[in-house]
Amino acid sequence: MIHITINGKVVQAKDGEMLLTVIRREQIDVPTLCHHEAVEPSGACRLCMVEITKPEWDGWCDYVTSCLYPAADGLIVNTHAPKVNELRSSILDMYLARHPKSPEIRQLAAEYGVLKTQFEEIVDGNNCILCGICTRICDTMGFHAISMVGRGHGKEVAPPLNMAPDACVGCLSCAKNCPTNYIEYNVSNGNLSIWKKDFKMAACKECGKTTITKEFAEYLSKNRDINIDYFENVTNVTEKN
Amino acid sequence: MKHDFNKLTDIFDKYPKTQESLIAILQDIQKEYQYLPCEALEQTSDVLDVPLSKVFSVSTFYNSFSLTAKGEKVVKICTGTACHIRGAKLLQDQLENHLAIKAGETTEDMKFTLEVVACVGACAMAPVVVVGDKYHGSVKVSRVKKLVKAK
Amino acid sequence: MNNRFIVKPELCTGCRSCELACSFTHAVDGVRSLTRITPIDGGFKDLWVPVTCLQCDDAACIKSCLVNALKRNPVTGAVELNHEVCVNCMACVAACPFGCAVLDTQTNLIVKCDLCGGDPACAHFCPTKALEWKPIPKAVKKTG
Amino acid sequence: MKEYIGVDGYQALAKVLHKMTPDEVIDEIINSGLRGRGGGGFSAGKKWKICKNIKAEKHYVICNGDEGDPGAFMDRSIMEGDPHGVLEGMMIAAYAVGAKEGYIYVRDEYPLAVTHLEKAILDCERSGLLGENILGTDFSFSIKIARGAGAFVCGESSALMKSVAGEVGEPRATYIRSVVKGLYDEPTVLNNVETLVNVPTIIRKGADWYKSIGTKKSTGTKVFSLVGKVRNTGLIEVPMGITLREIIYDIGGGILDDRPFKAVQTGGPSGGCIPESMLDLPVDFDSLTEVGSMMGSGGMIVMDDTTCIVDVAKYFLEFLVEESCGKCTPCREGLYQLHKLLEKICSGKGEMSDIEKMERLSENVMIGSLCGLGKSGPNPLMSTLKYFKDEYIAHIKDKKCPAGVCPELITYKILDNCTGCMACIPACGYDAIEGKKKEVHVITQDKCTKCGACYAVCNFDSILVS
Repeated sequence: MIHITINGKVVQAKDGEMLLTVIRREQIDVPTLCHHEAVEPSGACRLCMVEITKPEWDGWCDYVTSCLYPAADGLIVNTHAPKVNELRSSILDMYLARHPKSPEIRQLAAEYGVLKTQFEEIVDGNNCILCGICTRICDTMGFHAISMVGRGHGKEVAPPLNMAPDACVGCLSCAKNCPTNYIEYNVSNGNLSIWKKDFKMAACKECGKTTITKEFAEYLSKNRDINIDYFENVTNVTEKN
Repeated sequence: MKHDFNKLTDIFDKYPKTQESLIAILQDIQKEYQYLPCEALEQTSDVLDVPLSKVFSVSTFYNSFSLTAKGEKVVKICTGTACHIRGAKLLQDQLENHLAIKAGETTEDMKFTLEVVACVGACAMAPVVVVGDKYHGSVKVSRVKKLVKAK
Repeated sequence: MNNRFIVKPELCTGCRSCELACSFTHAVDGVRSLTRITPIDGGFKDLWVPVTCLQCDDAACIKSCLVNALKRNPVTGAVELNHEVCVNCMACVAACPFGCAVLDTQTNLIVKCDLCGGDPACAHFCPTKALEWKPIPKAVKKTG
Repeated sequence: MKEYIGVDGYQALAKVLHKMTPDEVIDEIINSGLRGRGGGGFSAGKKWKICKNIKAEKHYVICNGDEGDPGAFMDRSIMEGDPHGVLEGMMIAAYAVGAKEGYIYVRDEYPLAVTHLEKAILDCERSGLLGENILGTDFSFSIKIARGAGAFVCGESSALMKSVAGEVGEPRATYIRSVVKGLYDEPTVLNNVETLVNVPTIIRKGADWYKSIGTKKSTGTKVFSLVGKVRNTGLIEVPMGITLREIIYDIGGGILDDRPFKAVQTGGPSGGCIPESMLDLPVDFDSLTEVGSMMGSGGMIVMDDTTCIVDVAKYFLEFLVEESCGKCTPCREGLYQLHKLLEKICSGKGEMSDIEKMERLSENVMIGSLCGLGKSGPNPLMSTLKYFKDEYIAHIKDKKCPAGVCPELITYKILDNCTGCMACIPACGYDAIEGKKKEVHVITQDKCTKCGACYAVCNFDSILVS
């Protein structure tokens, strides 16, 4: 166990644990857009930046992404230093210029005092903020169906060759964890479509209720050694709500 | 477009079958076909056991790869700093006007593809235009038309 | 890990006290949560069975989770779901043959029984002792 | 190969393998004061020491030959001309840190460098200088070539390592340095071509000899590629501490056409522009950094009064927007917005508040970005804003481009001294020039795109840009 100071309060942390984990455990609100516990931190959105210093640094401080910075003994962290707040609003300003229509971005920007961007708005843009949560989750789950394509300002998330991806099983994890709800999908009448690919849902033999796609069920059954019958069997309990 | 994909096997055989070889293989494919055909990407993914999405990421990330077929001759205008201040923009303007295409495009007859590249490392001869494999240094406006004279 | 749910369907009246207890225990900010236990109608008149997660040894939910959000608590033996890690892919919901992992549509979180950290509230509130949380009787242990 | 051995090649390797321990090698390099020539200027020896002291299954040595800076080409010449020097440097580094495998990362745009290096590696393998038990010792080392595929960001260490591993060259946060956790998460020494090629010489002639060249804090020599509006362009190797004036006027022979000097740009897209008032600045790592530029890999681009400084800043920003990997927001969006603002100024629509806006945004991009590309990306803008603010103001307030570059702020006119030679008429691709032989020609302003083609072909200085 080591000790670090966050916003004036001394707290315990495990050596090497990421700062963000400690900060969140202390119930301090630090915004993030590219962070998800299921995947490795990437440090892309830069919103979780905090000011750090140490007594022996002679007043010098550094600005680091807390999601990737390992806690070290004696570290003094300020999660809302003036410079940090300015950085966050500046970054949110950039986001707002690129995605002026995204309600999620507008709300977060407003929290940091940015109601309208000072930059040139991109009118025909989309709401993908390129956080990479979707592609990283897809990789972690082992499908590797979608990835980042291109680079720089023109980067986008897409399936390979922009065609319906073979590897996708329609688990919807990419769409459900998208911070700006950008990824479109459609579920109706036992059919599901995402990334221009159509799926049939696995239905309960008795009640006909559907939960996941047939492809996903088959994948799990095959790779995870689960009886396929399990997926075609829904008892009354799931009928809630 | 139909391609002879037998050559792919020769390319694959040159390298160990790991992700480390991915970029080298793609470079060889690019050299062979002047671009990366879809089928080649799919085969690469299979042979190296690297997900197709990763292969696609890599082939769109790096400048030297192209997913669309290129013309017989690729005309590269160097826009390195030295070339820029010695008038690369003007050469680009002239070439675009002359070939009636924008940078990055290919002429309809598939003869020329016009590209701007970051730096070809021949800064002392700025401005530089590379036609095919041939480097042309200190290019003047008056020479532009000669450079892309159709054969 | 010595305690187990001991269920006696013949004593269950379907009063749903266990549901209420569960719901209030897992309430967030005073708002009742979806329950992780439900007495179900066994198909015959007046025969109810409280059904909750069995914390299976070879749990399909754990196997189905591709992001390791489901882990067994070594102390209580409960299969616990880490909501921070969960990506809502619904694999566990589909995989559980007993329907004991469910999606709470209000909060959009998947919920399942976590044994209340080792002392399940539902068992405390069962008025007829149809549901009890206690050490497994020796006789059962031997054969089972 | 024979030629290389003829000039004492591989003697340094023999010396370290037979007579020196790895620690002695490292001490010698630290003592020589050799600093990384790739731009950062970190002590090469200290880097090796950290790497050696990390316990790990494997150590790697990587030579960075991904010379991405537009306007610099010295690494190319070294790899093409002295491939064995690079290999020997790598071998010594490998011996010092205990690496068994090494990679040379070369731009694919340098096919000749690749061929020469391949040949050199093959020669070494044949003569037992690479492979198992080199020169009869228990030191084993092999080198592979990794061809870069055209991405400036791959000059960044963590991006380069990803690229070597066959992945997308996105940098990762470097709170854990690559000497600790680099290629395949193993400790890795990454040095630039020029740094490594200096190593054998240091070993052969000794640290003290090396230290006697250059300045106290920046020892040795540095190769620059002197290009731009200067009479003699090309590669120059100079001792550290030489002044910019000496380089440009004594070696470079002064400005092309004797025009007035305006600025010299060093450090590539991450560097800055240095004005005339600082021409007597000694060239070393620290003084360049102090004035808001940097040594970088050694590009040195000279500009005269016909170079528009706002246009240059715009040019670099455009390059960086293009080359940004797009992973982190400040770099991807911030540089894009800076470029937009510069475009706005160059097209005459700038407002004075834009300058302040750019300054603030630049600062945030510098602090906020993930890797060196974004952190230093606003440098060309910041340094030009610092030294050439007048020119920005001229663009914004007077709507004029003093250097006559920005198309939307200038007009082309044909003067009365036009001889009517008709050279400009075919040169104009937009039929904007009319005129008869031996009569003064006229530019139809509506059709003129201000491309400058007529100006370039006119032999009589009859075209006025204003």
